[in-house]
Amino acid sequence: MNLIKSTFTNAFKNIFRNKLINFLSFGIIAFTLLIFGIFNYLTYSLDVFIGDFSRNIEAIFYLKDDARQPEIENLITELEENLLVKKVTFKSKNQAEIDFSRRFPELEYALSEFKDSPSPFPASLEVTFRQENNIDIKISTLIKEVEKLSIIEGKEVNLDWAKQVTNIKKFISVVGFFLSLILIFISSFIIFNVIKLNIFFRKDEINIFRLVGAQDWYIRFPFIIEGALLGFVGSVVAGILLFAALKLFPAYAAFMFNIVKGMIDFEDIPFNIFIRLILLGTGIGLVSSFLSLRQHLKPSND
Amino acid sequence: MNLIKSTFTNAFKNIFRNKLINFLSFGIIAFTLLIFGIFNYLTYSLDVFIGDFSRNIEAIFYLKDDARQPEIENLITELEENLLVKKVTFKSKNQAEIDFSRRFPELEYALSEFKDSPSPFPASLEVTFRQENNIDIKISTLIKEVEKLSIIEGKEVNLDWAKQVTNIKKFISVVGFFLSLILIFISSFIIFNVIKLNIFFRKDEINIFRLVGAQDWYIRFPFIIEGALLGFVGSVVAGILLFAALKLFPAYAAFMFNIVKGMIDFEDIPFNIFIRLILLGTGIGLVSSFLSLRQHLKPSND
Amino acid sequence: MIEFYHVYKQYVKSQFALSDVSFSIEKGEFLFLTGASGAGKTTLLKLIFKEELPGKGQILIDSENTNLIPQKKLFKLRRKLGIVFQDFKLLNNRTIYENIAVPLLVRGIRRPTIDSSVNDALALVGLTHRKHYIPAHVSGGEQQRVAIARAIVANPKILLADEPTGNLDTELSIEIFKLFERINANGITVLIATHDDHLMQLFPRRVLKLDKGKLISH
Amino acid sequence: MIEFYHVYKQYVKSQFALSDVSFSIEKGEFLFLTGASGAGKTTLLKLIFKEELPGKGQILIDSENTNLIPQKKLFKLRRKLGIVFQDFKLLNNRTIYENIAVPLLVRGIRRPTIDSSVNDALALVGLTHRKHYIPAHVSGGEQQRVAIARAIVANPKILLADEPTGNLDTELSIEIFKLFERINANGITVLIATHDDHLMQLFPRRVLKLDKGKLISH
Ligand SMILES: Nc1ncnc2c1ncn2[C@@H]1O[C@H](COP(=O)(O)OP(=O)(O)OP(=O)(O)O)[C@@H](O)[C@H]1O
Ligand SMILES: Nc1ncnc2c1ncn2[C@@H]1O[C@H](COP(=O)(O)OP(=O)(O)OP(=O)(O)O)[C@@H](O)[C@H]1O
Ligand SMILES: [Mg+2]
Ligand SMILES: [Mg+2]
Repeated sequence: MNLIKSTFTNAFKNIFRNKLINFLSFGIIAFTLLIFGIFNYLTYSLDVFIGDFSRNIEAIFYLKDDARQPEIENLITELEENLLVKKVTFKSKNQAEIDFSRRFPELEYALSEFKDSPSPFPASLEVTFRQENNIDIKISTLIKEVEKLSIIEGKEVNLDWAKQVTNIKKFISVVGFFLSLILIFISSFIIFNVIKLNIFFRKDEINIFRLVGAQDWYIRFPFIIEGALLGFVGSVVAGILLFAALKLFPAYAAFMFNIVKGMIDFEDIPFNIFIRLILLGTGIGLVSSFLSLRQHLKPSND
Repeated sequence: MNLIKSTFTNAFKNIFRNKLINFLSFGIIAFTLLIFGIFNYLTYSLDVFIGDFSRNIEAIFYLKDDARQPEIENLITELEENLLVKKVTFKSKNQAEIDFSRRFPELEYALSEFKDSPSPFPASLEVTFRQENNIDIKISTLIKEVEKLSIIEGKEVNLDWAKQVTNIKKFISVVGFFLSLILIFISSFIIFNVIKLNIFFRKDEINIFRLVGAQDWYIRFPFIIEGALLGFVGSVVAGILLFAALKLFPAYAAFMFNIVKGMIDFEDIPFNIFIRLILLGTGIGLVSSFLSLRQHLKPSND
Repeated sequence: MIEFYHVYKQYVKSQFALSDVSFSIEKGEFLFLTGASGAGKTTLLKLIFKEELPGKGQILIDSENTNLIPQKKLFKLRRKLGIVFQDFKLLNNRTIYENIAVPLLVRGIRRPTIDSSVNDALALVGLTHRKHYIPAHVSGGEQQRVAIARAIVANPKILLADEPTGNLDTELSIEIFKLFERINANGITVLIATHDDHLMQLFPRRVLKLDKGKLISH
Repeated sequence: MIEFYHVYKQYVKSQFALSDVSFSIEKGEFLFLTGASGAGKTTLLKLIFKEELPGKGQILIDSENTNLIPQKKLFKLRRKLGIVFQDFKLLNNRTIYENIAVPLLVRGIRRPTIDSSVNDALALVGLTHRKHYIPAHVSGGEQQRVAIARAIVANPKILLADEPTGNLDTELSIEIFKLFERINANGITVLIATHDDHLMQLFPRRVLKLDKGKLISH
């Protein structure tokens, strides 16, 4: 009991005994984890951003001018009952014209020509699909079936584009994963070497401890604690810096260039990232000090 | 002469004598500079990307249907002679229709209505301005003047958008500068502390050198050389890694998701970045080891 | 208590630091180990506490063959021993008090017990007034006495001292030797490596004499 | 050559490591500095080579007041001296050869000259066969001899030796002292701090004796 207490005391004292190297390594770890956090956050926000785009796969079916109201209503009901479909909206010829001029205000001049004649735009059904995993093929089939109906004049589908977006999303998460891996590797490498340096630095001390009868774990324990603590404190500081950076930077930017304020809206920093940072930092600290010990704290005589 | 040679020899030998710490610090420096290089490159390519957009400020003047040919030609000549103007293009009513359907293929259905009647779109003059520094106001004035002419029905200008883009560009370069500053600061901090650690590590050695009659600069010199060399080698390695990353990553990405290949075209890595990296690395190494020495290698007795 | 059977030790090829050394020390003995500089005294001591391994031969400490002690159990051997190192081996980032407390700390002894033991040891070597100094801030002889205090503080079964009075004046050396005698009187085996012929004459005991790695008298 | 005028040294309040020490050593003298452990011998030597500064008083080396030497010129003073440190102060990441070469290297002497000087010094202390070892791999006495070789290798004007034979057997100690005598015969001033009464009797010279920081005979 007393031995364990003394070991802990020893571990903490050691950290302060080697202020310099620990301060340095702690700074490096915080820095690496901060970069990690920033990349992580960027990946996350790109993910959210792209998610917004890809959530809706839409198809627009243009109706023939001579399509009758019951036929149209029939189709709407049918589509609404389909499990793949999320929403169906009917757009009349007039609505289409209004929407068009709203969407392309530059073409006001072009449209002004037709002001008096009836709307040149066809009525349409806008169908939004539910997007779950890989039901794209079913949706494609459904779209083709609807298209063949006699009241449909043509269609417009953003399915290809949705696929592309999903791909980009996948690509970005792979890049993020890749980058995270590299950064984790670098963090581990640094902590591993810091512990190695620490062991090297305290070689004499360790040897003296052994010579006066210290058990192996009594010597190892402080290093493990130290590694974990370095990782932990480093990640907490990185988290705080990340938070500060994401909060302060947009404010600064908004102040300097208030036009682009909306562009860099970091409002929702997921709490998740902090937890991940801290777990990661502590874990890296533990594991790499453990490995470093195993490799470098070999007994002198064998 | 011989003293200088011996000093150099000593400096280089020292680097190998303290392999561990130098390897570690060198790795950290390379890493920091790599991150620096990546950010630098990203800022650069965003810059190029946005530059493409903002290069052309355009205005489109819609002509009244009853505008006569000589009047139009007069205006064109006048504009072409103006120093602010780069190019003037006349677009007939038919051309406008073709361009429209090309630009908005989704609206094919809408347009098909008018297939037989004459084109509903007005003829126009597309004017591209030269963009040099801050001549926006002059351009604005010119546009207002042209607008007042009797043959002009309306105008469409992307000047506001161009301003916005210029702002974004400015914003990004500020962000890049900001980030670079932080990274330079961190690199310096690390080298500063590595040298400090090194001095600390060799305190006894330095003291012994002093006691047997070494001059101050004989002791300081190896540290300066060492700092500069660390920075230099670190930046060279960072440069190589950056090059490899920018070359290999798109290849890897293209292999994995061949759709997005165009998106990440890193073809032209400016050689500039390498030179900047190396100068920066060596400079940081020199300056921070110099500062570290001044602060930490004080004579023991005063 | 300590038995050497045909022990050889070679650090580098074709040079024996110890060659064919055999002797045995009884429990409770007090004896000297002597020999010229480089004769192998420190090497012999290092073999006893297994900082070095013999090239050939067997070493028995407390009837236990040191060759057979696994790394994990080595601390048990070391806890039987109190060692004064020729180069002191003090911890420079700890006070003298803390240095002397280390052997007790690693044994998990409680603070109050540690405190009284360390203070006793400090008094025995006459360093109570230097308690809170770090080793770098005391004289060479004082450092040597710290090393001695650390060796005896944990009540070892065997005391090994390598040149324990090299930095002490004659008067203090005699006092330290008297201290070793008192410790020996409590049944502790004491083996002292020394060059000091004068002191050995004052304390006539059995002498192991090494010459170029060979035991020439025992 | 070495003059002390009412020199005081205090490391901590209310305790004088040296108090009112005055003496003078002529060029070419050979003398001893003695006193119990903690008497102030090492402190006195440190004041000579300005590793410590006196609290009060003046110290003249070669007629130069050390108090007035600026940091930038300190190396000139140090180059007049050859010093054997009580704790050797060897560089552990260099071989014995390299250790002995350091004082010559920092003076910018050419390689061939260095080589012959170092080899001569190695021969004088009997360590030619240990040339390529690192200090950690030789015995305590051998390390001490390396320290001695380094002190004499650059032909100093004054040789200061702090307990230079603490780790050497009597025979070798006498030899080292004879070496010091030969060096002294070349006109070099030699000041040796030692506890060894026996040796001082064998080499009867002037003795500076310290007691608790006070010079009680000179
Ligand atoms: N840096 C220091 N800080 C505080 N006290 C010191 C310092 N250095 C020495 N002392 C004290 O000053 C006194 C004289 O020390 P010094 O080393 O000069 O003694 P010495 O005569 O060389 O002794 P020894 O024979 O044991 O080497 C000692 O009591 C010592 O504890
Ligand atoms: N680690 C080592 N590697 C190589 N040779 C060594 C090593 N340690 C000691 N030696 C050599 O072995 C011989 C015996 O050394 P040891 O330290 O046992 O001598 P010693 O009797 O203690 O001498 P001293 O009285 O000078 O301390 C010496 O010649 C020394 O140079
Ligand atoms: Mg020895
Ligand atoms: Mg001393």
